Amino acid sequence: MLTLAHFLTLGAILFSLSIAGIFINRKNIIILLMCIELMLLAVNMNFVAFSRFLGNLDGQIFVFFILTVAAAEAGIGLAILVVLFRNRQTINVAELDDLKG
Amino acid sequence: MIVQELIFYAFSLVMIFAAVSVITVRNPVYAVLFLVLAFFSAAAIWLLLEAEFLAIILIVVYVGAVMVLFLFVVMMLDINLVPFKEGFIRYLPVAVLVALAMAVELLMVLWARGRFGADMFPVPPLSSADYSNTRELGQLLYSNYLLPFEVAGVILLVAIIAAVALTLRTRPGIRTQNPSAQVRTRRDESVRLVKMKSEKPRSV
Amino acid sequence: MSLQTTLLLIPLLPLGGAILAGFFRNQIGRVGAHTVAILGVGLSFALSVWILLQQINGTLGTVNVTVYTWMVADGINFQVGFLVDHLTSLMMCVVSFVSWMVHFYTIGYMRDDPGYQRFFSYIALFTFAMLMLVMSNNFLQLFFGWEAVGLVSYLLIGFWFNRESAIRANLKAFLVNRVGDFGFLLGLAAVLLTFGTLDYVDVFAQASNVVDQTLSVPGGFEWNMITFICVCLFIGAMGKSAQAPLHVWLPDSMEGPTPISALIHAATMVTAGIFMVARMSPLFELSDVALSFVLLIGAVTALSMGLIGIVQNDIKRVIAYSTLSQLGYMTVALGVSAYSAAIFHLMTHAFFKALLFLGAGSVIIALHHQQDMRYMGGLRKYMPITWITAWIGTLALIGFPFFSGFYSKDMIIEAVADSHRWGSSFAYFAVVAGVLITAIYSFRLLYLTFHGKERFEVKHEGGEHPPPGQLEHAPKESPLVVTVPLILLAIPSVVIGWMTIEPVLFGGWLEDSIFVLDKNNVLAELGEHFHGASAMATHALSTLPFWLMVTGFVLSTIIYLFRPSIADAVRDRVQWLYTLLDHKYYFDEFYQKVFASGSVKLGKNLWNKADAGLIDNGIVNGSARVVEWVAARVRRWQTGFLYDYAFTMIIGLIGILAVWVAMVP
Amino acid sequence: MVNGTMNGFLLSILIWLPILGGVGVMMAGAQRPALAKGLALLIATATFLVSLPLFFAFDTSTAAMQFVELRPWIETFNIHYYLGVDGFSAPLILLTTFFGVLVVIAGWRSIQQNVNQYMAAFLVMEGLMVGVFSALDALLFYVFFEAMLIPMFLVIGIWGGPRRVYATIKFFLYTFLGSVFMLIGLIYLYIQSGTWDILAWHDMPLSLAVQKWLFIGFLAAFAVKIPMFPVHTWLPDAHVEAPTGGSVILAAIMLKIGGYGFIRFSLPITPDASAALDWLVIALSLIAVVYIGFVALAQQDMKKLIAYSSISHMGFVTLGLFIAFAIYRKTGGVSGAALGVEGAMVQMVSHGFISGALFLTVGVLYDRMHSRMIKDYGGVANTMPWFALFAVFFLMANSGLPGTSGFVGEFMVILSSFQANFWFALLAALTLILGAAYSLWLAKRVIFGAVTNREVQNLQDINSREAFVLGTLAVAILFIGLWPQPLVDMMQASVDHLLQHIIQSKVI
Repeated sequence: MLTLAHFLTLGAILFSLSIAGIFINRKNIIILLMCIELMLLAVNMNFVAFSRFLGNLDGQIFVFFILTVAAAEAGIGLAILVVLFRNRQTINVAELDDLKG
Repeated sequence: MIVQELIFYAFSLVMIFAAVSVITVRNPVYAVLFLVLAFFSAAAIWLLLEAEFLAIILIVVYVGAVMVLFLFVVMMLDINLVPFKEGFIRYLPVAVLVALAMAVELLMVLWARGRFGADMFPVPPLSSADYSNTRELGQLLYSNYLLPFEVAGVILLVAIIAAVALTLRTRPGIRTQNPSAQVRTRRDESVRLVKMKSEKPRSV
Repeated sequence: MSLQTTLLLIPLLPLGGAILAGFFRNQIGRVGAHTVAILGVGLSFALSVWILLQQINGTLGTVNVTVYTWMVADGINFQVGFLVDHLTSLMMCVVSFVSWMVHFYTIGYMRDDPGYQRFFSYIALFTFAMLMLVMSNNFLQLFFGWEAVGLVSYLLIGFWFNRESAIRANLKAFLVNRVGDFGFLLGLAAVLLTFGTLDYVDVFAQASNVVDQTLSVPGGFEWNMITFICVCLFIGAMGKSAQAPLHVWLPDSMEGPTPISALIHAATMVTAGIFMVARMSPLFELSDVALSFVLLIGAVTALSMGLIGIVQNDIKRVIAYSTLSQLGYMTVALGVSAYSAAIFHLMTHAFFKALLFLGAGSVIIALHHQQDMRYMGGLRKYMPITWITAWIGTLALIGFPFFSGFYSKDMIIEAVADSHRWGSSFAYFAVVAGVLITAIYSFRLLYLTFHGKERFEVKHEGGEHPPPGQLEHAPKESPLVVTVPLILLAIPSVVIGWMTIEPVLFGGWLEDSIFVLDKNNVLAELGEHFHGASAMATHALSTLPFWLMVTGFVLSTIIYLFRPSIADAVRDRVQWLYTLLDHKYYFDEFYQKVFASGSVKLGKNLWNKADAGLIDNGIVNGSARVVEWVAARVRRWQTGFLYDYAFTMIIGLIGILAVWVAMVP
Repeated sequence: MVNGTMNGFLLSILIWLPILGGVGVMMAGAQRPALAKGLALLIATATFLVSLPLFFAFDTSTAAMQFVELRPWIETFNIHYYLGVDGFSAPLILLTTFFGVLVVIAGWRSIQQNVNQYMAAFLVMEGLMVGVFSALDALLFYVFFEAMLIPMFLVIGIWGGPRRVYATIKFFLYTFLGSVFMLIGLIYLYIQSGTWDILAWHDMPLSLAVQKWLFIGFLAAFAVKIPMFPVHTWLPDAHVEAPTGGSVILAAIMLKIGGYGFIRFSLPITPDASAALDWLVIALSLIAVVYIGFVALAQQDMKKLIAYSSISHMGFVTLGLFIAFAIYRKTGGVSGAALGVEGAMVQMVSHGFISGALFLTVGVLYDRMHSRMIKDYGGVANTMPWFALFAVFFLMANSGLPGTSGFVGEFMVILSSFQANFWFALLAALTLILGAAYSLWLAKRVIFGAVTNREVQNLQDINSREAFVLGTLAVAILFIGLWPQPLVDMMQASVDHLLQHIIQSKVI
């Protein structure tokens, strides 16, 4: 029988994997963005599961908004990426240390 | 029931596989494609959770638009792939360690004392055939969440404008028309009247 | 014209003159400036005389009017108003007359000065301020006038503001006066605390009720209130009337133009302190301690300043020290409760000292601003009028019988002799010895200036600044605008004492303004033996002071007229005394070192060490540096690499989760 | 209470006319300085004229708030747009609008770049300062109190001297640090009372311990603002670096906000704590008077000297305000205390005029020579006689010459402190000597003396614009000095009310 915990576990595994992804791909900003997408997916998974098991649709509404914001974020993030690439000819995170204190 | 479990596990495995692939493949193009696979599997699982609308949206909007955007960008940028995988092996142990720690903690939270088990959250019955997830969602969205919905619209609009504005550039050396300037041109700028004495034909 | 308008006009006319001459100096020109100033002061003098005559006739009693309410705060009425009694009207006449004379004199003295209009503006303004001071009916306005005359004095001492010595002197004068005012203001605060009002009439009426009141000063002191008030007020008077040890500004104030030295630093402003104490007699009478203090200060000043006068070479400085000494006499008179005698001496002194100063000024013009007596001598044949008037002034100053100074000074000496106040025996010694000293330095001045050999040469050599003792033209008598005031001042210098001693001292003329307790009333005792002015003069021939004066005259004549070498011999014999006197008892050096340089040094130290060092650099910038130091270390965490931030976030997340897992059952 | 139609909005107009006008001036653009200046002058003058009813229609017989405006603002937190003036704030508002005009005229020539922004900053600042003086809602007060820093920050930071960045940051951090402590106090009071109404807080009972904490919070804010020893070191730096107009506003108005804060907050809200800790304030005030007097003596920079003299003079304000408690403790009555409080108020107004005038005077010289160092001058009277007249007059006023406004406040405070304690009066009266020493020594070194260098030789005397500005101030200083009655009348009722209020214990 599929309980809430099953779905949450799936979300947790997905989340942990995306964290691992962030570590492994610390140089490639595109993959980093993808890992963030995966993370959001994990969160969304939890929302949907809770929504189903609590019988409350508000969770799904939240997913809806998260998708919206994620789309906007991806759009702008990629745009920044393009500009970045255009200006510096690289998207290697190792070379981006303007925030260095 | 068994069918559902089978479906769940099948898609879960596919999804985990896809996720692992996303973070490990060398070529970003493949990574995007695996991400798409992960989204597909997620959509399938959401169907199990009776979130039909979101499942469809995820595929149509997310996979159809956002992922394609990713693909575009990845393919458009001429990236040298070699340095990206530098240190892959070096960071792997850390990554695994951190991810495991995270996972263990999360699972401890999830499974300890059956916090999220069937006792606490009994499995709800399946909805009746005439239940429409989309309609319910729509009613909620256009009543209680109308304002946030509109804000979301604005956010998207802003994102569009921002994306365009960020990437817009005028390349030097490209010849283009400037219709506005053309229309505004006045006579004085293009014609110069010169006063001169009328020439007399030279007498031969 | 109502009485109040008249009274108001008396100070306002000079003010109007001052404003016209000052602000419209370019519009009205030089002639316009002196015309308006002289007109203003002259009218003011005329009105003062009119008031005085009315009071002599008895048609006018004491007038106490309020002009306007300055401020009502906390139930206390601060007003501007006039109290015109006999003392006031006397002072008004003296002030406006001397001022008027000086105005005329200035036309000649300042003829070539580019600041001509400004000068007239200042002296007219001074007349206004001084009149406001003497006419006041309350302490506040007194203080107003007090400071206002100080201001004008400041401006006038520094009139030639291009001279470093002048602007040093005026700063010094103002600051020393401020030390006095510091005491004065505290006295004023004490008056307000004690009486709840600053009105003379109210204060004096209540004075006897508060004799036993004390001022408890935190720190375990319990001071008699009246004594405290009187001492504080007298400290103010010490500043203004240049009593030791606050006398140091007066000799330096001679840097100002000579008319000013005559008007402000001899005849009027410096006597404001004397006037004030006389005015406050109902308070001073109640405190023997304060009066003894006054007596001692006066005696010390009278004696010690006269001694300095003997060794000075600058003609104006000699007169300045003589002024200090005479002010000491007045203060002594105050100290023995002979207020009328002080006022009387104030009046006679105003005339003859103004005369002496103006005479000195006349000499100075003739010698092209040479003030050093070592380059004078034999001037009597060049400037006879100046010479004669200087003689008259000198005779008045040394107290030669029948001259005005004789009456006033002799009265003071007699009063001191009769007094039983603590310190009066020392004071008696001081004033009697003072007579000898006065005679010596006065004749020394006269001889060095007008008699003996000429110690200057007349040469026609080009050059802007001829060396000292060299003149381009022979000295000649000053013009009429200079000599006429000299003559006009010489007349009262001779006769005013003889004329007025009886009404002023013994006729009860000042009884409506001056209050003397019966037990202190030395003048009343003297009055019993007074048989008229002429009798007094003839009687004087058999008294000690007269013979001391004669001794002084003889000594001076021998030394300075016939045998100058004696002076050098004496000087070499008592070198230490000469040095001491020449350095004016080292007051200036002491003040300069301790107060002037000391304050600046203290200020620099406080500023550099406490303000900039401790607070600014230590606490303020110090805390900034601590932040900087911490930040410099913390910034290392900011590698700038995205993945480090992500790593940190994730570690944090894991940490929070761990805590959650551990804590939540 | 006055209730004309216009009077109902008067304070709002006074706040928003300059602020919106400032925005308008800003719009004029940097390319059209003449327009910006003209517009700024127009708005400042209009504001001043509009503020005149605060004097003429002011009811001197009552201590109640007048020209009140009360509208809800943020109802969730019970915050109101609540304005009103009494005898304490009305003179200060008039002072503000008066100086609003003068700084515009003073900056006419000396500011060359971004004139529109400069003028706009001053107009906005003027509106905000009026807001500070008229706000009766604590949060509204706080908003104005903090917002005011921004234009000043910009003025010093943009048009200031070479070390302007250091000075601005110091100025900002100092005042900000102080005011956050006050904010904590305000929030505490709100939580306890459920209202931001300052007047309601006046009657709110509080335990002594709480009062002490609140008092210290307020002290932190206002002591920095006034400024008191030892948190005064921002002032000399800020003054030295600020352009003339900035210095003028800083000295003439901003410092007064500290004194006003004591009157509006510390004294009435925490009277028992004020009484318990008055020794602290009195001691610091006397230190300010004496210590800072000595420090001023050692200055070599004219503006710094005047800045230190400001601190010294503001010591009289705090002394006058807190001497009331010492008097009450000694005599059991408040007779004589009103003299102190009124003296403090008069001193604030008078110091506004005098320090403003002095900074303008230095500004006149600075415009010509671009130096503030005393040693660069000497003999200015030779080439600038009219200027010398004004300068000496203002310096005399600064040294407390009777007949000028500088005397009145100091005189009242000294009289009052004598009632409390002889030593207080003695130390305070030292200013008579010290004030004269540093003021006149400055006059000696700058104005008088022989001309020492060529630049002084070539100085031009003041023009009619400068003469107008300095002349106006001279008239104001003389007027208050010769007849302080109208000014004192305005605050009399409020002072009596305050004194009656603060001697009653609020301890529960």
